[in-house]
Amino acid sequence: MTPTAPWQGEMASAPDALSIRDLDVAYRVRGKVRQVLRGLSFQVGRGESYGLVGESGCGKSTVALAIVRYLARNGRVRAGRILLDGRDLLALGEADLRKLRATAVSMVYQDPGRALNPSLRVGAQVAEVFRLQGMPQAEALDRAAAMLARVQIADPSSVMGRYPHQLSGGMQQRVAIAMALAINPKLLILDEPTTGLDATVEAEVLDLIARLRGEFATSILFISHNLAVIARMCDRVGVLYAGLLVEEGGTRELFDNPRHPYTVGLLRCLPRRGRRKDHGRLDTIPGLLPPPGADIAGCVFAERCAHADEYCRAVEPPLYDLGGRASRCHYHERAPDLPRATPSDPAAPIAVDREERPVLRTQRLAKTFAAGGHAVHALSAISLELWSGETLGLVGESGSGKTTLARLLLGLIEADGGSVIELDGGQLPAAIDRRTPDQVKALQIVFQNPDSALNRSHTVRHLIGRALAKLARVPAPQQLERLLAFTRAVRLADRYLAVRPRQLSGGLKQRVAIARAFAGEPRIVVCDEPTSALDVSVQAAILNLLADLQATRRVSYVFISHDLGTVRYISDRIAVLYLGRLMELGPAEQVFRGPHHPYTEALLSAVPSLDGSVTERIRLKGDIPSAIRPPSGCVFHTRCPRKLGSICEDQEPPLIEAEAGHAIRCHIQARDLQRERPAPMPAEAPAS
Amino acid sequence: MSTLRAIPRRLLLSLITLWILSVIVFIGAQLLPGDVGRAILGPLADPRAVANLNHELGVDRPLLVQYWSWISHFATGDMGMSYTMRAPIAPFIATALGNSLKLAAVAFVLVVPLAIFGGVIAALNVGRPLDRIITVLGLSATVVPEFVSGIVLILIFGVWLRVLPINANWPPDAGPLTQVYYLLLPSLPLFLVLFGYIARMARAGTVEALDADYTRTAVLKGLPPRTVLWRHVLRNALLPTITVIATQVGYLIGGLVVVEVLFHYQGIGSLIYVAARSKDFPTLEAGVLTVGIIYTVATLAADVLTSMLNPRVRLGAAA
Amino acid sequence: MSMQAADTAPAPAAPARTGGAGRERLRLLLRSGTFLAGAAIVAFWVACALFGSDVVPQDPYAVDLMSKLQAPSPDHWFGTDRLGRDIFARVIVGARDILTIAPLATVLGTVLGTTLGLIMGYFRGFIDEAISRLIEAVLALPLVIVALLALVALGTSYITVILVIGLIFTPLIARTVRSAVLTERGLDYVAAARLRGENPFYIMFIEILPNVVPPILVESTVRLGYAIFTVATLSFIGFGIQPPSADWGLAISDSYGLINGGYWWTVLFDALAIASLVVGVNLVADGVQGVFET
Amino acid sequence: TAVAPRMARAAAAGGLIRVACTVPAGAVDPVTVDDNGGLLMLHQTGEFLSISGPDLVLRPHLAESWKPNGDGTVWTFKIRQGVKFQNGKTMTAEDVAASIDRLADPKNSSNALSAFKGVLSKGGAKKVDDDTVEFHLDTANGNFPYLVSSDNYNAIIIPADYAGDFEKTFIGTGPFKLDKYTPKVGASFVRNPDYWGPKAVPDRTEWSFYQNMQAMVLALQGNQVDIVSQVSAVGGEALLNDPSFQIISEKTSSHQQVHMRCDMAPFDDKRVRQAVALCLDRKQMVQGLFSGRSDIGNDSPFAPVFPSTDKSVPQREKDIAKAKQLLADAGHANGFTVKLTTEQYLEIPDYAVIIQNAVKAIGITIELNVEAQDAYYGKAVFGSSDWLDSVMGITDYGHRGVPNVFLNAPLKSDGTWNSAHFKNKDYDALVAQYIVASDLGTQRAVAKKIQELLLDETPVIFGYFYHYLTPAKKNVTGVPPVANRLFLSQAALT
Ligand SMILES: Nc1ncnc2c1ncn2[C@@H]1O[C@H](COP(=O)(O)OP(=O)(O)OP(=O)(O)O)[C@@H](O)[C@H]1O
Ligand SMILES: Nc1ncnc2c1ncn2[C@@H]1O[C@H](COP(=O)(O)OP(=O)(O)OP(=O)(O)O)[C@@H](O)[C@H]1O
Ligand SMILES: [Mg+2]
Ligand SMILES: [Mg+2]
Repeated sequence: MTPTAPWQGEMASAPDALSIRDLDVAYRVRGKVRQVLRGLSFQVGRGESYGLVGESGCGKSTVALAIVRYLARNGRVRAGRILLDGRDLLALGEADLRKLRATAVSMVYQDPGRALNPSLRVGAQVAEVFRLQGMPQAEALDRAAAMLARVQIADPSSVMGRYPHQLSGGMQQRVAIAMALAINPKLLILDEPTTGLDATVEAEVLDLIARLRGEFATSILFISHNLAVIARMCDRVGVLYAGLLVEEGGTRELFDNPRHPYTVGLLRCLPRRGRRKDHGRLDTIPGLLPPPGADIAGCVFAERCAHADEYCRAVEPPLYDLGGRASRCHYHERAPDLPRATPSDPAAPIAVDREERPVLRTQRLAKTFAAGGHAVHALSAISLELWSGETLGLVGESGSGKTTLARLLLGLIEADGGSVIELDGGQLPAAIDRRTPDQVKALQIVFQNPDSALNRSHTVRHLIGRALAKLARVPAPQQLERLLAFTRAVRLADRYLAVRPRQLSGGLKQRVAIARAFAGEPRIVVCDEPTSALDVSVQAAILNLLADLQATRRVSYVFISHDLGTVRYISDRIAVLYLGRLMELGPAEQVFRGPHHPYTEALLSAVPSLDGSVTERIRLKGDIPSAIRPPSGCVFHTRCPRKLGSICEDQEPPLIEAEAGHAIRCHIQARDLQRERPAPMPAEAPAS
Repeated sequence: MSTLRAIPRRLLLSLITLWILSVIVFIGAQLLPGDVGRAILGPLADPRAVANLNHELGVDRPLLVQYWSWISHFATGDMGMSYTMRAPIAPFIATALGNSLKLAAVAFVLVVPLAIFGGVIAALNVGRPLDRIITVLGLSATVVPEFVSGIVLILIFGVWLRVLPINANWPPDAGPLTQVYYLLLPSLPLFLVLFGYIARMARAGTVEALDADYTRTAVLKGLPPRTVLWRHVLRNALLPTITVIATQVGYLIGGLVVVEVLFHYQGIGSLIYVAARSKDFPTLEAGVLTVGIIYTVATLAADVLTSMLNPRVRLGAAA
Repeated sequence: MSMQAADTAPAPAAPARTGGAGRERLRLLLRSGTFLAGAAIVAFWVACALFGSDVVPQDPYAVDLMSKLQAPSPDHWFGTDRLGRDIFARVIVGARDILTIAPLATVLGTVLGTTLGLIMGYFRGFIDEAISRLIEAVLALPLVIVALLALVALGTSYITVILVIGLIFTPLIARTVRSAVLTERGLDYVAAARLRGENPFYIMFIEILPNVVPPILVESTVRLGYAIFTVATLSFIGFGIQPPSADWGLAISDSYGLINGGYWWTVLFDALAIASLVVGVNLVADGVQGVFET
Repeated sequence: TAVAPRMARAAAAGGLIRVACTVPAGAVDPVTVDDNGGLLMLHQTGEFLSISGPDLVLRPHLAESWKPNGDGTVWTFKIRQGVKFQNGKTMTAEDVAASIDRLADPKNSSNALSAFKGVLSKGGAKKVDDDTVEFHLDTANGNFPYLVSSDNYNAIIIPADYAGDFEKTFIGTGPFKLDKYTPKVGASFVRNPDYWGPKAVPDRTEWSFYQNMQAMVLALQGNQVDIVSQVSAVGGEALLNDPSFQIISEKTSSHQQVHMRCDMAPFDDKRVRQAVALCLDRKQMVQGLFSGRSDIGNDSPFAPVFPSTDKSVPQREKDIAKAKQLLADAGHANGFTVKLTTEQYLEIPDYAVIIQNAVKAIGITIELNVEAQDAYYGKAVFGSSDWLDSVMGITDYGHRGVPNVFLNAPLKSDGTWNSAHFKNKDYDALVAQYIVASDLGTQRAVAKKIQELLLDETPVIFGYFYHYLTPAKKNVTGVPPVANRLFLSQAALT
């Protein structure tokens, strides 16, 4: 146990807040029992914050639901014990269980919008908790208001009278947290509480949780797939893999010096420390998570582990106690030396020549949607250039217009009048139906969600073959040859050709989508969050693939992502969008190093980093305003922490070059924008 | 955009719908009867009489003129003259509608609470035998045509047990209770058909609400099951059921045709049926359009009710 | 390229297993008790409709006035009707017309409705709005009443009954297809197809249609149930199947005045036959729905 | 001159009689009514000049006597005096003349037009003095009084200034007067205290309208009514075989004509027509379809009920051997296939099935095409009517007091309803003789010739003449059996 928390020490003798012993949980699916948790054991000490990480499907939520005894109907605890504050949860009767839930344990989960009852006012929902403790209605309401105030809701009385859908996602999650903490629980379970929220909102919510953790002496079980978030929030971490705890230890130690090949691999997948594509490829973890209920002899991870040998495959490793930490690897000492799964040599960098004519150029690109009688100004006056072979990263909060921009370029939606899109200097018609086959061919896209992007009724062969036939006009006889060339280029085994998307993993699907996008030899590929639906291990492989393809085929990318780390890794230049406006545009390194636009700065500081350093810098207050009525002047003034004064409200600042090729839309002088403090992410990193 | 503000638009759309409906009905009724007079007077009537009648009825005028005269009168409550009854139609429609509403009311009063109860019970036992039983029985009841269930019910209650009258027409001096007594048997086939629909909806809504995250929140708060059910589950679960019930009003009228014929009840259904049999097109048109209006009004009312009860819709999505 | 084939390693873990979605669903269907029960009932009646007249002990159409209205007996298992025809034989062959008309009507409605729904959902805009209004207008009337109106106008014959029911189903199916298509249209593969320069009809019929087959299948099995319901009802009120068919609805219509005279067998067996057929079809629909709507 | 002399032993006055009848299809107006429900309403308050009894002999009623002139072209009726309409006005010869003239005026779209066509034109009814009316006919007609008797159900006598609103007042001269009439629902009548004849026995009669026969049967069985105006034997089995009810039954000339087109193969050969007729087992049909409640037909419209029918003409019996022989002689030894088109009405579909079954024995295959009534009748003119154009068909003919209509329209060479397309000069001449004959002896002599001719030619099969059946509870008395009429003035519940 890490005795770092000051509120902990004196209770050391008391039982752990949560103790899980040899927990086996299985789901029954169509008559088959699928075991998803295997002999899971861990403890959360009093006042401790324990993080549980793992890729999607490894059983994190199942742990959480088992603790509160709310498994799905088909789920069952088959063995093991769950002790909450020393009491065996699984042995409790209905009434006791209810009492326990009402007093000792609470839970906050993903998607706060759905966690709140849509037809009850917020106040009533929060007050309910107090009513349950026997308080009269009036008092309960008062307490509820007080509780809302504690989660930093500015105007509790007005929020109490609203319905959940009238609150933003961040507010909703605050309300959920308020309800959870209202009982002053011994244990608070947070199951991906910030997944799905924007980075800026996530940072706020995480700050709040960190603060409240100090106020309420609550133990926390924090579940996330995001290593950085865990690093920021937790004292100790358990790494879950296929329902098994494969490594456990203090946060710092574990992330700095992982002792299980899986943890090592996960950490290597992330584009960390300012790593960029020309620094070399990201490492990946080959293979896939075993499906739930799979019969595994030996080490579960052996299949994907470069260290694994016959012994690993035959003998299941115990959880080796490494003194204050543990690893379920026979060769835990050697774990950090895990050979790379992917050679790190960077693809030959392409020299981008910005003297020549840009391959794509937009001028005053704007889009106004009509939604329910309102004009939604999704995008205004975007002027951009994209040169051959380069990657333009596009970042911004949700709703800032990234996807709109992508779709405008592709012609899937028509730009407002006066907008200009030029391809190789020639004007590009706004609508795809009016573009020539060559123009259509030149711009392709890789979508965020491959499930949506691939027609589930068609085979891989048809999916790519049709693109070849239509775009590349490959005559039928040569098609198979070309097809194989493509699938091999995206490293898709030939046997997948006859398969339909649903039989492929997320990563493989995205490869198919990429192959399809490249089938017509496009000049420009728009990547709209191509990895955000994927697990980190797969994300790395896709990023590598994109970088390789760019190097060999000299395509240009417009790369959209929420994840600044990813954008930084892949992009040559970065454009920052806010409320449909271009706020900043410049070479990736300069945008990260600064000077930045206050908005960019806020985005950067919202990113939690793996080293767990708490970035107490700029937090954006409030929500992104509605695109129906954008604020006057500088659209960012309503949330800007460095607002100058009325000039910001009245005048839209121009896009001014702060340095060569780096423009910022702000009234503040460029040199004033340069802050002394170091950027949240170290600018330069040693190539590993 | 809030739905309450959208009501005028919704109303306008309903009006357009009704207008299209009136055109369809009119065209439908004009499609065949090449010779209305002949249809009325019968095959053996004298041609002179037929020509006279056609002129008198105005069916020898251009279609557009006929449509306009029909619909403009209809809008003022004048539904025209029945071909066969040679009398204004409106009073017939009014009486028939009143009768049908009585019958429908009895069926609804019986079915709504029971079906919702059944659906909720099934949902609470989802996957268990009780759920299967309620679901399969409900489904079976729903899909068996009214005349089939009606016959069987007549056989059982009217003929073998002799406990319920098999003819819906109560004696002239019957009080409300006696009327209900006479309407019990006819309302049963309607009950059966509606039961399945409503129970199914209630079940689906409840199952969904039971699985919803907000229910999880409520349970994990430690609320007693009863509170969870009433405050959190049913409140959300039964909202869609309202709409279903409203659309069933329209369906019900279709069922009324058969039930009213079977039980010799003088409602809107049998009025339409008789008009259809005797090719009394003005009455048929008026009856059908009336049904359309009722349906449209019922769904409109349900929409408004739903949006008034549902804060999501009433207050609009998050700003 | 030097990169190691990361994901190309044999992937035993991929959810890829034998067969496609179709076979999986079939397997599920065959496990569903309701579906099997329904399918057995429907299969029985289909067999009766096809081969019934060859196997029944008596000629279902043979009139024998001297033995009319006989109660069930070893000679006439279900008794005889008012013309002395054997009711058992008539019930067995009575499925033929309804099992011809209802499926044909459903097929007609499905084909037209699917096409219409694809067009509406794909093009949206004015076409969609206009057709939606029309559909809503038709849907404002109960099925039986629309059918009644149409049959009065067009005259009753098998063809018109099929046409009328098929056309009434068209908007209902179109509505279902439309909303499914609207969902599909929002998916990126449609955008991808447009980015290949595919024409709308290719997108509608090759890209989208296969993906909306499940809701269409569900809707049309449900519709089949309604078609049977409607044809039976129309026959009962005299606008459906016409004499001298052995149709059940017609038989009930002809005989329901007799039940009070004690001749219960003249309606009971036909009533049970209709009930079993509609319940069977709807159990099938329920099973299909359970499997395809998850 | 009581309405029903046989019912003289009237029960004690008072009480309520409840009747079920079919819904009047249209407005109840003496001029236009053409359906059973409507016509039953007419004579509840209205009365005829004479009443055609069960024996089809006319009895005086509002007319006290009638006689023709020498050649039968002018008929003079003496009108009863002292009869009052229910509004208090006295009925005069003027009202009588106006009532009949109204029916003969084509302008009024009267339903009686077809009866008067070629017999009586507008203006032919003339008031002579207060108690005398003369009818000047278009041509001689020996049976004219039947056309203004209860046989012609439109011919009730109503005031001369009638304005077309009968349904409001039900004004007439009868033993009952209107209490309340609710279209589509029912009507009630109360005793008319000022009636000129024997006062009505019941205080009240209540009529409920029903959509179909089954409903009425159920109502009777459920004790909701005492009398059902009419049931057909087919479908009425539940009552016919139930000892707790009585059936008031009257022989009629109602029948179904099975026509075979004499101008088209295969029926252009009379042997084929005879063969078909020989297949039918009429006795069995009468038993099976009607539980005995109909008379066997002998393939001519001369029903047993008509006084002029010559019963000595031998009855055609089922004879398969002979039928086969005839068919073979006609060159159809192996039979043929033919389509029988008919209407969905009463027992006709069943009759069609029976014929279909019967002719199988001689190798004829009949395909049935049962149509809705209006589809069958079509425009009711040659060339656009399945009824008149089909090679074989079955058509319903309602009761008539005299066979004239049956002899003319469906069988004469120029008959407007000649669906058999039967063209026979001898026949036409015989019918002309029959029409003008005004004494029974002559009529019967001509009838015999017609019967024999039709039996030989067989353009139309007349299989049976069904009875008019009025079921009632066992305790109902005083209801006379009159086809298509229900006279309740002497009815009582005992
Ligand atoms: N009700 C259920 N029935 C069957 N299988 C289930 C059920 N719930 C979860 N599973 C399976 O159990 C495994 C673990 O699921 P769980 O939700 O606990 O994973 P997770 O780590 O929370 O994943 P994620 O990051 O996607 O939320 C997964 O393979 C999932 O498919
Ligand atoms: N079809 C549309 N109709 C109306 N408004 C739209 C439409 N598409 C997008 N918008 C609006 O335009 C704005 C920009 O949306 P867009 O999807 O481009 O944002 P984004 O930056 O891609 O967000 P995310 O990160 O959530 O994908 C939003 O306010 C959105 O609500
Ligand atoms: Mg989870
Ligand atoms: Mg987007």
